[in-house]
Amino acid sequence: MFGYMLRRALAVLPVMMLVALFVFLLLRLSPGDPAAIIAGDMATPAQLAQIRELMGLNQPLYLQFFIWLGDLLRGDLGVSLISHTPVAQMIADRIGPTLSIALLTMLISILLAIPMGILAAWRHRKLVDHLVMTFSVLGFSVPVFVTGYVFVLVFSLKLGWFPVQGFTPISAGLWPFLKTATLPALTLTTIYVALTARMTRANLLDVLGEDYIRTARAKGGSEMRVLFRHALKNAAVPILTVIGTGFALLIGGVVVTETVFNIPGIGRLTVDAILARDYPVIQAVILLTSFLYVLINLIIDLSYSLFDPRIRY
Amino acid sequence: MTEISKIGMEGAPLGRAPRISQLGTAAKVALAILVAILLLTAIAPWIAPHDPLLMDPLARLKGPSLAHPLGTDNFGRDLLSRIMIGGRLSLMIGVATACISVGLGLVLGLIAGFFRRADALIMRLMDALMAIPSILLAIALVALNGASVGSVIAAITLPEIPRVVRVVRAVILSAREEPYVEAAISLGSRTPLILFRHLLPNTLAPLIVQGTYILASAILAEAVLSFLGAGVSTETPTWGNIMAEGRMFFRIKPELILFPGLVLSLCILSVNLLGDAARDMLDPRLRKSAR
Amino acid sequence: MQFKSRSFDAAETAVEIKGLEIATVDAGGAKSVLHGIDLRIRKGETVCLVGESGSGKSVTSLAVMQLLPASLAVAAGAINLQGQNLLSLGPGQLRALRAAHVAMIFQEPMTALNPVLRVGDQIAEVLAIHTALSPGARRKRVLAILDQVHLPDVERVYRSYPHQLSGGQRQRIMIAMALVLEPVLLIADEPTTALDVTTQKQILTLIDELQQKFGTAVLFITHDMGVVAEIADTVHVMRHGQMIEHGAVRPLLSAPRQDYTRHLLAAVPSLAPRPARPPSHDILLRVAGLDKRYGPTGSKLVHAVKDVGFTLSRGRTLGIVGESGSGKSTLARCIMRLISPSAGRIELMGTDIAPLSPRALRPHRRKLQVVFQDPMRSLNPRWTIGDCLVEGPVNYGTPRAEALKEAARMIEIVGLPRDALHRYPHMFSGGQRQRIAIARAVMMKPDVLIADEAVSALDVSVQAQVLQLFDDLQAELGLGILFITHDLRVAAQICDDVLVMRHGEALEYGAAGQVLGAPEHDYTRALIEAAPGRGWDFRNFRPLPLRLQAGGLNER
Amino acid sequence: EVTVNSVMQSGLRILDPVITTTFITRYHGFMIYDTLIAQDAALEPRPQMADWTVSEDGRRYTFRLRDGLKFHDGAEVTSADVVSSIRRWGQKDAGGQVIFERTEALETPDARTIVWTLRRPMPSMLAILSKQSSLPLFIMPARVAATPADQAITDYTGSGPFKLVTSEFRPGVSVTYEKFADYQPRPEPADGLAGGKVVNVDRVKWINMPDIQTAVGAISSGEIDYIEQMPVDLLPLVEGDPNVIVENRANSEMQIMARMNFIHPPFDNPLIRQAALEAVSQAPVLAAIVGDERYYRTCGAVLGCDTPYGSEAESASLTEGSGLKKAKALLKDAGYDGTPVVFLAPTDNASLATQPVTVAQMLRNAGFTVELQSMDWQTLVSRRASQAAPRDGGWNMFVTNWMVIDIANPITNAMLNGNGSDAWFGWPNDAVIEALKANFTDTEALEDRRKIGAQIQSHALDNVLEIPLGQYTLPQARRATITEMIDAPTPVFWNLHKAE
Ligand SMILES: Nc1ncnc2c1ncn2[C@@H]1O[C@H](COP(=O)(O)OP(=O)(O)OP(=O)(O)O)[C@@H](O)[C@H]1O
Ligand SMILES: Nc1ncnc2c1ncn2[C@@H]1O[C@H](COP(=O)(O)OP(=O)(O)OP(=O)(O)O)[C@@H](O)[C@H]1O
Ligand SMILES: [Mg+2]
Ligand SMILES: [Mg+2]
Ligand code: NI
Repeated sequence: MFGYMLRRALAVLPVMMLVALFVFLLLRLSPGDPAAIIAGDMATPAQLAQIRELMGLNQPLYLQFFIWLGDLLRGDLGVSLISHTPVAQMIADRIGPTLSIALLTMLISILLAIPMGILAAWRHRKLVDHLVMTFSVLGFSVPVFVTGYVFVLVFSLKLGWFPVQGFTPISAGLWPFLKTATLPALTLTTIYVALTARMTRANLLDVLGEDYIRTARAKGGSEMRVLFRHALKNAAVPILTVIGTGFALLIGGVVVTETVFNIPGIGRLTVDAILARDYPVIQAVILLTSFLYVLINLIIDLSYSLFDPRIRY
Repeated sequence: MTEISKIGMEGAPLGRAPRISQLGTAAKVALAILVAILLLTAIAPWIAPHDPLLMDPLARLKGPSLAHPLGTDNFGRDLLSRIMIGGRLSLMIGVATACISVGLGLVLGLIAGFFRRADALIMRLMDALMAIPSILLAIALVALNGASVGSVIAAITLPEIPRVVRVVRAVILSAREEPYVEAAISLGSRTPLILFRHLLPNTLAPLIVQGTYILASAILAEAVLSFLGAGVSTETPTWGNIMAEGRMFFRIKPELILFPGLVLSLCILSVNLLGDAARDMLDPRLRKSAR
Repeated sequence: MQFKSRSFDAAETAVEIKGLEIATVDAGGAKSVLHGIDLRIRKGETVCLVGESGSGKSVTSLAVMQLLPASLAVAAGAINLQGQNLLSLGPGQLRALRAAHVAMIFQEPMTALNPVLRVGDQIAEVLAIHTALSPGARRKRVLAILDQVHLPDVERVYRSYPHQLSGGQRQRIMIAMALVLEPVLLIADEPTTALDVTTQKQILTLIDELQQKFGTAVLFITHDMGVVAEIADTVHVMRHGQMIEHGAVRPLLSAPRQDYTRHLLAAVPSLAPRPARPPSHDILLRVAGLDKRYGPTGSKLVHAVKDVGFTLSRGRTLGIVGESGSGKSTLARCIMRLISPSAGRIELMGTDIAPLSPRALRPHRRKLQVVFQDPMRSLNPRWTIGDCLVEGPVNYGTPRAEALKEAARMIEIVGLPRDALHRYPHMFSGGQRQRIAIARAVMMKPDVLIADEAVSALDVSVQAQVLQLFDDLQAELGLGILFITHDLRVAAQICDDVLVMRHGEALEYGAAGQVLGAPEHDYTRALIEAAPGRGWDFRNFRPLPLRLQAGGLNER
Repeated sequence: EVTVNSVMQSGLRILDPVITTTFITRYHGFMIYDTLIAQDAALEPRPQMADWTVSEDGRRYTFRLRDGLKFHDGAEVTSADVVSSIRRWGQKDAGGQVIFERTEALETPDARTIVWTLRRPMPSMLAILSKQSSLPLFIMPARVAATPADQAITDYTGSGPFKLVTSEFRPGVSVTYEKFADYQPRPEPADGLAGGKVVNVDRVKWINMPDIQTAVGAISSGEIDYIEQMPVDLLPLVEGDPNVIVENRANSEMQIMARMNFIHPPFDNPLIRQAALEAVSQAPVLAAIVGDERYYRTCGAVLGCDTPYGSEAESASLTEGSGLKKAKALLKDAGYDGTPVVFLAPTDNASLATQPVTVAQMLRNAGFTVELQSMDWQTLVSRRASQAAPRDGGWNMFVTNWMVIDIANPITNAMLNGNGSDAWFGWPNDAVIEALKANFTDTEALEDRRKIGAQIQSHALDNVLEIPLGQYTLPQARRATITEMIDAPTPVFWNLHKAE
């Protein structure tokens, strides 16, 4: 088990290296440079060139890459080209909102989606099933920002239940946090629930067709017992997998909800940084989100054995 | 005897071409909607009431009228015409993304699934690609290449490829263990024949499902990119940028978001439903257990 | 042959099925699956239900459990369990009845046990549902029943997951689970088909023993006539959803009234080895010192085949028998060069093909063809039969049109209509598909044909036809056949020579009459002794003359 | 504790007001720094940290710091700090550079006095030192001002009425200021950016909202107090709301203008530039970006309308949209061969997204081939710096907005540089305009300056140094609880009160 964990953890390294290289190349080969935004509207070409020189943007690419990589390995993420704030600090400031909303979303989604999926699979081809499936497909078909706007209009402006925008960290208390985090999380939940409920249903349907479910029924257990004790645990691995890979989707969605609800999170930070060509920030954030993704999936991989004793490492 | 050339191309395993009559009601309705949308967008240039680019800023954000059945947008352009024409590009982006990512993913997946040596390399690359949040990758790519249709398609396509590769690889890995593949080897069939005629057709059903899913999510992704300011120019209307541009007016003139949103949702809904139905029809196992 | 001959006339009825009709409830209109079944089982009685595949045996048993799949529904009839009509009970009442009064053992013990729960807990669950025992008491009861089904080290078994147990052990768990509440009726749907003969024997004995102890009525579904002869009190024969004949076991086996029953019994191969055929000296295949280790998966290295050697001559059949996992398929795949052997020579008509590269191998491939166990999976479901048949010849340069002409001839030889060429595999029955697979192999005009469990998936009547086909083809084409099977009856019927494998080793190798008639090795002997119903000559509806009772003659 | 929550036009990212011309950084400068002298509501120079005297010959300016001026770290403000600040600013600011060209000496006879001697009199000296746009002259501690002018400062010790709360600075997201208790306001009442900067709130928080709709929702719900730039299209959302007041700030008008690339075809040909100018009409451009006539007007003056030197001469085709025929004729005369006009269009900048689209349409109507290339604003700003041919990553045309007060003076109007590749993007080589500007600098009388202004207008339009596309204002919105806000082009947060 330990050996396997170690091997899996080590396998993360080449992937992260590739991500790093990829992101670096992607950015440095792109037009547009941060010197322009620093210089502002009235700068002359000569001033631009001077700023570029100062920022080290005129060095050969590979040199820039290795300098960055070296710094990275020493734990130095660099300094924003625009605001001169250390990138590590920027990320530390802004990871909280994103992570707490992402986790809240995952929580709500799992609490909603799994029962929904179970219900749909159990009442296969009945009304509930059709309702769940319709909802799932709908969840996919509406752009996140539209959902966000509608939620704001209804729950904040019309009903006044939640603030329109902003974010209060959980350290300021659970209730204030929930007041600001609920709407963004609910907005994201629509996609995530759609994905997870569908997957739960599909896998549960597979499992419900298995012989051991017939055995469980033959024992005279109630339907609840059959569904939860026998079926769900067997369907858990693929469902978990979807929850893990769905994390990438979540990050994508977070970028949009952060914009709509004005949440100072990582997603917005990245978009701003991309639009401003703030290379150190973009590189660090994408590397970080990729790392989170890999990490979450690693944890999920390792947790498989909790659900399925046949998987042993 | 022309069967051999036909099989594997038509994607109808077990020899039965899927028939419309086999579809469920929901899928039939979906098909009808999709065909209607396709038809309308196909002939849009001829039947659209106005030039979708023709501006009249002095008559902007007007409500529905006889001349402009859905009203006008913030440039005074006819919303109905824009939605009709916009469908062409949105669908084009969707279809192109689906085709390219499925095509490339198929090739890479086949290679990874069949040739052990290439497998590790390809899969590590794909893992890396998967790990980068796709929307961020897409924004970066669009910023990189400029906001042209081509770069939007590339940006949406790239993150989808690893998903396809994984599906194809998994199918190939399990299919190559099938006795009929061993039988083919015993019959002296060469690798290309086995790869393309025995293994490839197995990937069809999952790819159709994956393809429809990609198609739908590409249309959505395009909308989100426009929302974040990295979409195609307003000169080439798409459902996505019509909505993204209209979002400023969400509370003033919600039609700007609602109508394109409705068509988009209907379209995605239909594609998804059809994808599910196609899977049910193509996968004999699912057909039996009546998903 | 010792049949059961207890009388149940006085015994109380455990369950009675009357006029049971079951139909599909598809949108496309109802199709009747069972047409009026009558069946009565009395306490302590073992009723065997036999019949060809698809005749409705499983559906009948599921109806009694009231666990019919959603697409099937009872159209008429009654199922009375101790006076209660099951069909009129509500879901709650039915649940209370299951396990407590009727219990079931399913065919495949791996899939019938929940893979993610400990087996002890799975048994204890039955007690939790139906009794008010405390967890401690439940545990004690479970350990007791595990002991009763003769499982070793019950504490460990209690804590194990299904995949940590062998097939036989898992089936014992199923039996323990079914019997823990001492039900009135035990239904067993092909409980031993997945097990090898020795394990099967143990399970059958166990069921019998427990039945004696608890007085349970047993409904036993099987297609193995040997098993029927071994355990049945009463036999019911089904066909096309109807009960066509029933009666006490001995009269039914010795004097079947219905043609169909007669036909079914006649198809059961005899355990007596076939008469020896004249030897041939045209050696097609010579295998020597063949060794196969499966690469390091994890840290374990599987030594699947150890130093095996034999020769196969033109026109003769070499049987390879052995329990599951003994390396038979691995051996076949090495010879086919679907995998590379770790060591050894494989001389195919004088050339050693073991070290050849795939490219160098190609010209030799057509001399060597294979027919696999599962005919559905060995035919590409997306190809027409015509395409399947011509694939090989076209690969070797035969013009397509010519190959098709040959295919048309071949398809008739294997007893299928010509238009079969234009159809797809799923449009055929299992037996027909296997004929197609054979035709495909024969199309290549091979010298050696390997049949890996080629008839195990077929029911006896179909199996008999296919075996006949092998025989005919061999006579006509002079094939050397390497016939892999775990079924001694089949081996006896078709093989000239037999090689017995165990744990990858060749234990015994010699003429069939020699190996099966006078086995030298204890293992071979145990194998033969475990074959059920070996004292009965089904074909001739009479006990086997003592002389021919396999494994018995020389000693007795 | 009273906090004013404001949504400003963009997120604050750069904290050095000398290194960038970005609006938001300039606003930030006015929060934490005081200025040497300042503009009142009429944009006239007034004493702020210092008052001044000018010698008879107009060559020597003596500034005297008033009492009690302190930096946020408690240190006294001395003449040395002022001189350092002036020198750093003077390297970057276009006006400052002009002054330094004429500077004979800049001296500090004592800790409170600065004497600035010029070689020649410079009539616009005080106007440049007091201006609030582009780069205002902020006074920093000498140690901070010692930072090289092209390197960003990292010490944010200021001299103004507010202190930066460094720990709460989130670049691009939010920035918080708190009242600087030791700040000594001037005794007289506030007037424009001059006068007593009395702070009546404890904290001011600027919040950046990437989606302006969110801001409008938030001001309705009372979550924020102030929106600097209220999109006119969204006015209906707050118009009936007595709690939200929408108003124009004085002198906050913007000018939209299109700029062409003088070094590549087709716009290297003056006839074709003129054709473009004739082809364009301001009304649609303005309608598309602003929508509500109350907030825009046509204006053909390169120096802006209602400014001291602005003239609308020769711009009828722009304001009336009557030049289409002439445009076609000019194109024909010029022998335009259909060379595509590469028009850069930003997609992520709301205030600049619509103009290229409308202008492109009008150019096409006149017979131009236009290739509208969409990109994000960053790509645009770096791309417009490229002198390469349009198809090799260069460009032909783009649109941008200026504050009218920034372009009202020909000396500071970047479009009026005619010194070739040193000029602003577009790189016109125009000796005439340079001469006119030199003339302007040396002229003092308003009447004469007006005349030169008119000459500049006519030359600029003849040579099409830019195409003015009209003027508009974005109103500000505040909760009714915010009172006594100073009406100035730069939004400032002293003087105002917030009712609970
Ligand atoms: N779920 C179902 N839906 C519709 N028809 C079914 C279903 N299950 C079984 N049948 C049909 O009922 C008939 C009897 O099937 P059953 O499984 O009882 O056969 P069996 O005698 O058990 O065969 P085998 O020996 O292969 O197990 C078959 O014709 C089959 O096609
Ligand atoms: N690809 C493989 N990798 C590792 N071990 C394998 C592989 N294939 C088979 N084995 C192992 O080799 C041994 C022999 O397997 P093989 O399939 O040859 O048995 P068999 O006699 O054909 O059994 P059965 O009667 O069940 O078909 C078994 O222990 C099996 O687990
Ligand atoms: Mg059955
Ligand atoms: Mg085998
Ligand atoms: Ni044909």
